[in-house]
Amino acid sequence: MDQAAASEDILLDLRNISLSFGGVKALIDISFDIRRGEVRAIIGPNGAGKSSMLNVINGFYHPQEGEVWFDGKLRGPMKPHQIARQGIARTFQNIALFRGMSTLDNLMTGRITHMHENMFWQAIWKGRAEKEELAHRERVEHIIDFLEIQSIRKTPVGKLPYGLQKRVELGRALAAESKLLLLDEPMAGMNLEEKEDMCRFVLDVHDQFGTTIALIEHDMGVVMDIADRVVVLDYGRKIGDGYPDEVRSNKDVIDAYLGVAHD
Amino acid sequence: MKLKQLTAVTLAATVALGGGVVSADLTFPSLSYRTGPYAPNGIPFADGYADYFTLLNERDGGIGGEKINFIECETGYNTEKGVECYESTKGQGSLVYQPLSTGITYQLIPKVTADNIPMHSMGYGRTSAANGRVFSHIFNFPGTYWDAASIIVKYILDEEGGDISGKSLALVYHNSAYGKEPIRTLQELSKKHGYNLTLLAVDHPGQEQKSQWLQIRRERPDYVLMWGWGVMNQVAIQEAANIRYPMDHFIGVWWSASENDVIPAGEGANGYKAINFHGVGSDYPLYNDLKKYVVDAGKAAGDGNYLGTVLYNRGIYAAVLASEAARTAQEIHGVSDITPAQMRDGMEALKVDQARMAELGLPNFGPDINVTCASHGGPGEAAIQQWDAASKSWTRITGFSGADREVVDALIAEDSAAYATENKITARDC
Amino acid sequence: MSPAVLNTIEVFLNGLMAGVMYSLVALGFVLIFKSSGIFNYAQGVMALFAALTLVGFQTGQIPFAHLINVVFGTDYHHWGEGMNTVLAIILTMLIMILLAWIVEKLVLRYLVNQEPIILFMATIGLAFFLEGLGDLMWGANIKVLNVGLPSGGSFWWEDVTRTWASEGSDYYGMYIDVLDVWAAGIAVVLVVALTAFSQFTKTGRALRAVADDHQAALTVGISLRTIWVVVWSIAGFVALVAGIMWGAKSGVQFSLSLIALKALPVLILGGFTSIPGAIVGGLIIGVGEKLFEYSVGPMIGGATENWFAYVLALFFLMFRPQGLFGERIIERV
Amino acid sequence: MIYREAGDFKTSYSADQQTFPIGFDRWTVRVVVIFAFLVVPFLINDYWEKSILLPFLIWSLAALGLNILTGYCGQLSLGTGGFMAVGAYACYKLTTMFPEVNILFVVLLAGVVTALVGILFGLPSLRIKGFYLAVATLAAQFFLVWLFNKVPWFYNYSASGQINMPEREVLGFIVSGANAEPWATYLFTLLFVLVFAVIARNLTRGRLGRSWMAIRDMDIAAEIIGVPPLQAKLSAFAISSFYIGLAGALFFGVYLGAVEPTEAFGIDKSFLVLFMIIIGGLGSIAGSFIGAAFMVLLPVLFKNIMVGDFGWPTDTVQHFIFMLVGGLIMFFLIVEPHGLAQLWRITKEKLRLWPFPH
Repeated sequence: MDQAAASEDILLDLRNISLSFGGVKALIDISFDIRRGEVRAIIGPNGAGKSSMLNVINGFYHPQEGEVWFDGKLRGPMKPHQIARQGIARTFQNIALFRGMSTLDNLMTGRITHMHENMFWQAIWKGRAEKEELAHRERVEHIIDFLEIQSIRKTPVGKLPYGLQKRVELGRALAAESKLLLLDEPMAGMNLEEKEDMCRFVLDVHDQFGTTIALIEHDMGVVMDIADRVVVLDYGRKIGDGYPDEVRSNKDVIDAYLGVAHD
Repeated sequence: MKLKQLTAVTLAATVALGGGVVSADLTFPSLSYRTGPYAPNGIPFADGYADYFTLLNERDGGIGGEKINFIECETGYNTEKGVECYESTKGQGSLVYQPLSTGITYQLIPKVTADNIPMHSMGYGRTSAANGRVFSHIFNFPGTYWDAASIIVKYILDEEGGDISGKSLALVYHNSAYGKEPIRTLQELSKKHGYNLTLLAVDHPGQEQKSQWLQIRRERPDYVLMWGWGVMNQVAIQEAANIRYPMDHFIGVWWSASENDVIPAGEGANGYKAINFHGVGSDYPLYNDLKKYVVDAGKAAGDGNYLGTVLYNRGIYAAVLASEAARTAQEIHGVSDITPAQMRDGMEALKVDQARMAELGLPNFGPDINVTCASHGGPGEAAIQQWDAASKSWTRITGFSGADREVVDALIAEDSAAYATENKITARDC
Repeated sequence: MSPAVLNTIEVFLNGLMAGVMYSLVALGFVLIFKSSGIFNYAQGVMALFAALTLVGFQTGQIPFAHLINVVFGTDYHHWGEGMNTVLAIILTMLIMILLAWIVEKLVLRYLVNQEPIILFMATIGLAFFLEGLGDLMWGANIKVLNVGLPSGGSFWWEDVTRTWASEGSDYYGMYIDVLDVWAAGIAVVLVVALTAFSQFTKTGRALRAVADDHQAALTVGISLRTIWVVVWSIAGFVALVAGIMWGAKSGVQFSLSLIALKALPVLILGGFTSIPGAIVGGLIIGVGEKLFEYSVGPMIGGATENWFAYVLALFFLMFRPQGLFGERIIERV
Repeated sequence: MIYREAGDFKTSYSADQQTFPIGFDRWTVRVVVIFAFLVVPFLINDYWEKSILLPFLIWSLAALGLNILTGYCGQLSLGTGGFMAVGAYACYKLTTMFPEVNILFVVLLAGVVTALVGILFGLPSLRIKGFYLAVATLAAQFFLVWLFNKVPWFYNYSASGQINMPEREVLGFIVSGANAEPWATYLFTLLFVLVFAVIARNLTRGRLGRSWMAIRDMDIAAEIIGVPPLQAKLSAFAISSFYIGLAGALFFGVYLGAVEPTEAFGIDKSFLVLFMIIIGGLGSIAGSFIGAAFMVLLPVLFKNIMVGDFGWPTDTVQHFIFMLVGGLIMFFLIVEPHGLAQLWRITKEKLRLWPFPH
């Protein structure tokens, strides 16, 4: 593959990322890329650095070394909210919904990067702000339909059961209509039925909107089913990268999962 | 729920409006503060003010044959509550207001003028209100803060044999409009007499004054003056005692002059001086009547403990002056049931000399009062009193004497002129 | 040493002493916050209430005398000559325990697991209630509080320090208030006692367990309610001590409740959950505000202490947002 | 069964988004507003104006302001008194410097000045959180009051250090000073309160409001999904201070006419407004009004009943009021920790189903 074609094709390219907290090294010299339109899974045992990896991607952590190329450009020092505006949305391992707000408002907050009317027009409301609000409401209602959460539209999310909260959180990330969607264990703590639902949503999102997705997941079955490519982390290092079949047969990966002692 | 709210609001409405009936009696409102941080000072004053009117009703059947309708309203020394009190009582034909707090006074100055009701801010409030040409409805006899500052300086002059140039004075003051009052007068006087003035502000409420008193201890000013209020007084006197400042060189204004201020410091407060514009103790014939008709008859406002204390006496004095003004108004207008406007005329023509004070059972209790259209500040006279910790009593150590009119009057003219321009008031001719 | 240096040392020392007085108030806040996450707005009023009750017992006042007299037209004020100070302190303490028990019984138990701001608001209600009750019970006049502690400048210290001044300078010794020294001593005893209590008694250990983790403490069979009563009782005791020390300076009156304001910057600086924080915070605030008032104050008109305390706390917080001794805030997602 | 929503269908998103989705509520509010504008002015006297309506309206405005900052954006502030002082002094300085400028604009400008000061003291919020943030606002509180007391320029070098509001007119009607008619000051204040209550509602229901609430509920997540924390927090500080500045200007200019910073804008005022929004309901426009009514009007009501009707001694009554208000605060918190507005909402929900609760 020549360089130009690669950059056309590659949405996110991480080059030699190293991250440490004080003396603890969380990520060591990790490089991988995410192609446009693919579902990329990041797997690994607990404490492997998966969530840290996502935090680096959306800019919550700043790696001490390495480069992040997004959409063909090298990322400079940026705040997380600026990165969100570039088109990265995510969900969180421990649900991070805005508990005091309704489902609808949570989803509308997800669209915040697309809303621009200034304070003055918002104060007046009638006219531009209302028009903008209604336009975005339309988009959000699509997502509500899509996720089948019409009945809880006005319920404060703090009162919802866990599975629904996860779904609302997915909705909030979807509402951003981002180029890259980061899902941090979207199916953790769910029963089989809920997992199947969630899988279907993730695949539907991918099919319908063509969104590029990077997800962390523990359930290997799920990962192997829905991921196009898989990257495997262990103790902050990359130990495997490739198509699901390749990774499945990778010796290091098997060792990591079966708990072979490091030497 | 809605119904409940509705009833509540209607109830408030009826209650509030119910008070609007004008009675035939002479109505004297008392905007007292028996609660809140300054309650210890508010209670004796309110008791004295109430008891004297009770006495007039019980002994004389009111003033000039008219019964007195005395209404008390609790302000807690809070301006908003004071406004509420004023508005809820003014409809009842209230003759004169004694708002007692600086904040309420300032708020009411334009208001009472518009409503044509006189206000007597006795020894507090806006000093330049002494200029009756500009402040037609505000009275602050018998003396103002600026008078007080000047009289204290004169007293110091006397003590020092007439020359205080090169001496140093320190003013410990409550960091508020009230506390800042004497500064300008003291500065003017320092130009005249050549003393050095150190200003020491104490922030509200004033429970911590280490810095100020350490500075006094370092600099050893010859005299310390105090414009304090509330807990600041007790702490200041305690600290002065702690650093062993000579208490007889420590002189407070009349709001730092009560038993409340000195008793917590115990022995240490012995010799502390303060300026005051009325008599101390209960050694006056009037108190026999008060005991007989009011206290022993179980009609006292308080439990009778405060008789003869400084602030109780101040309440009595305020009531005496108010009732004398009402009497004067009755004479001027020839009616017994006077209106607030007539009361104002009475106050403006008020003359209380020593003979009259003796008649009232309060010989030599206060200075001669002589209010005119131009001067609402009365004589501007006061005396110095001193605390004796052993007998727990105040003694007056000087006679009533006046302020340096030249300095004070110039300042009053200047400040009232500024007020008049700012508020587009044309001065009356007097 | 030149008088200027000695003066600065004097200001510094007195700042420390003032700081101890602030810490005494702040301690009560910390105790309650640590064990229940409640910012107890009523702490200042509790100090007032305790001091009022103490003086009431000492002088033999009849509680609610004014109310009784108004309702029944009687004239009662005192039931006797009053009582011994130690007995009065013990009785006051019993009243404070009773208060803690009532507060738990009637208010706190219904608000378990509420957000901090709600609990904060509940203590505001309590503060209002106690303000009214205190005045109604004991009257609003100033009361002299004397538990026999000495006060006034120390002659001994003046004499000692006078010799420090360089020859020929007009220096008359350093000032320190004996009462403040006592307060410092009492504060030390109090902190040692509290530490010993929490380290070596069963209740104390339970208290620490609750402070660490409510849920976990509950699962090992610690009764939250008992703990709350104990904590509020201790806080009541600390309030009593603070009330005695401050009341000795100014007499017992309504303004005593305002000492809580002086504790606020101390709390914020020291961290709401740390007893050493309350002490160190108090000392820093005390010294800082006194030195600022001494050095910069005269240039800008004085009376700077109230706001400078907060500016000082703010300055420290910019570097340590969780307070000097607060638990480190770890941000994670 | 007048109060119901059955049959009240929404056919558009804009209808679904309106402030009062239930028809009955909508009509009640309309009637109340019309009553407030067209009927009340003819009924009120000085007492109603100065003791009930003006304090209620002005404190509501201040509570609205603090609610934006604390209730919606989750930033605790104890500087309300200080910011009100900024509004009051800005109003005084502006109107004495430019007497020809209409008081309406002076009050608005006073709000703008306060907003700028608010931003300044809001800057530490980017680093300090929770109860600790109170320190910045407390510093503002004490410093501002001290400043207005110390620097003579602020009170035009008057001997007393008090500031007095000169007489000002709107459309030929006097709205400040002692000669203002009760209805004029009332309408002037009501206009401000109503307009800015509507604006507050608009701001809180749109993008800005959601970014505030996102910061309040989970600031890190909010930043990661694209809410700029600097902008959100500082805009909350600015708008909140603007409201509080307006309230301060009206408090001084229209309501009291003369103030002294130590007493009128002390720390107790900061606490008072905080109490209002907690007892009324954090993050609720209606709660600001209910809270202000609770803290300002209830004591007056109690006083009128106990002193006026029962004739009890004023001091005892005051003590009882303290105990009653304190007791009621605790009682309502136990019944409904999320404030009176929430209690009201729940009551309405029950009312909707009445008389068939199941």
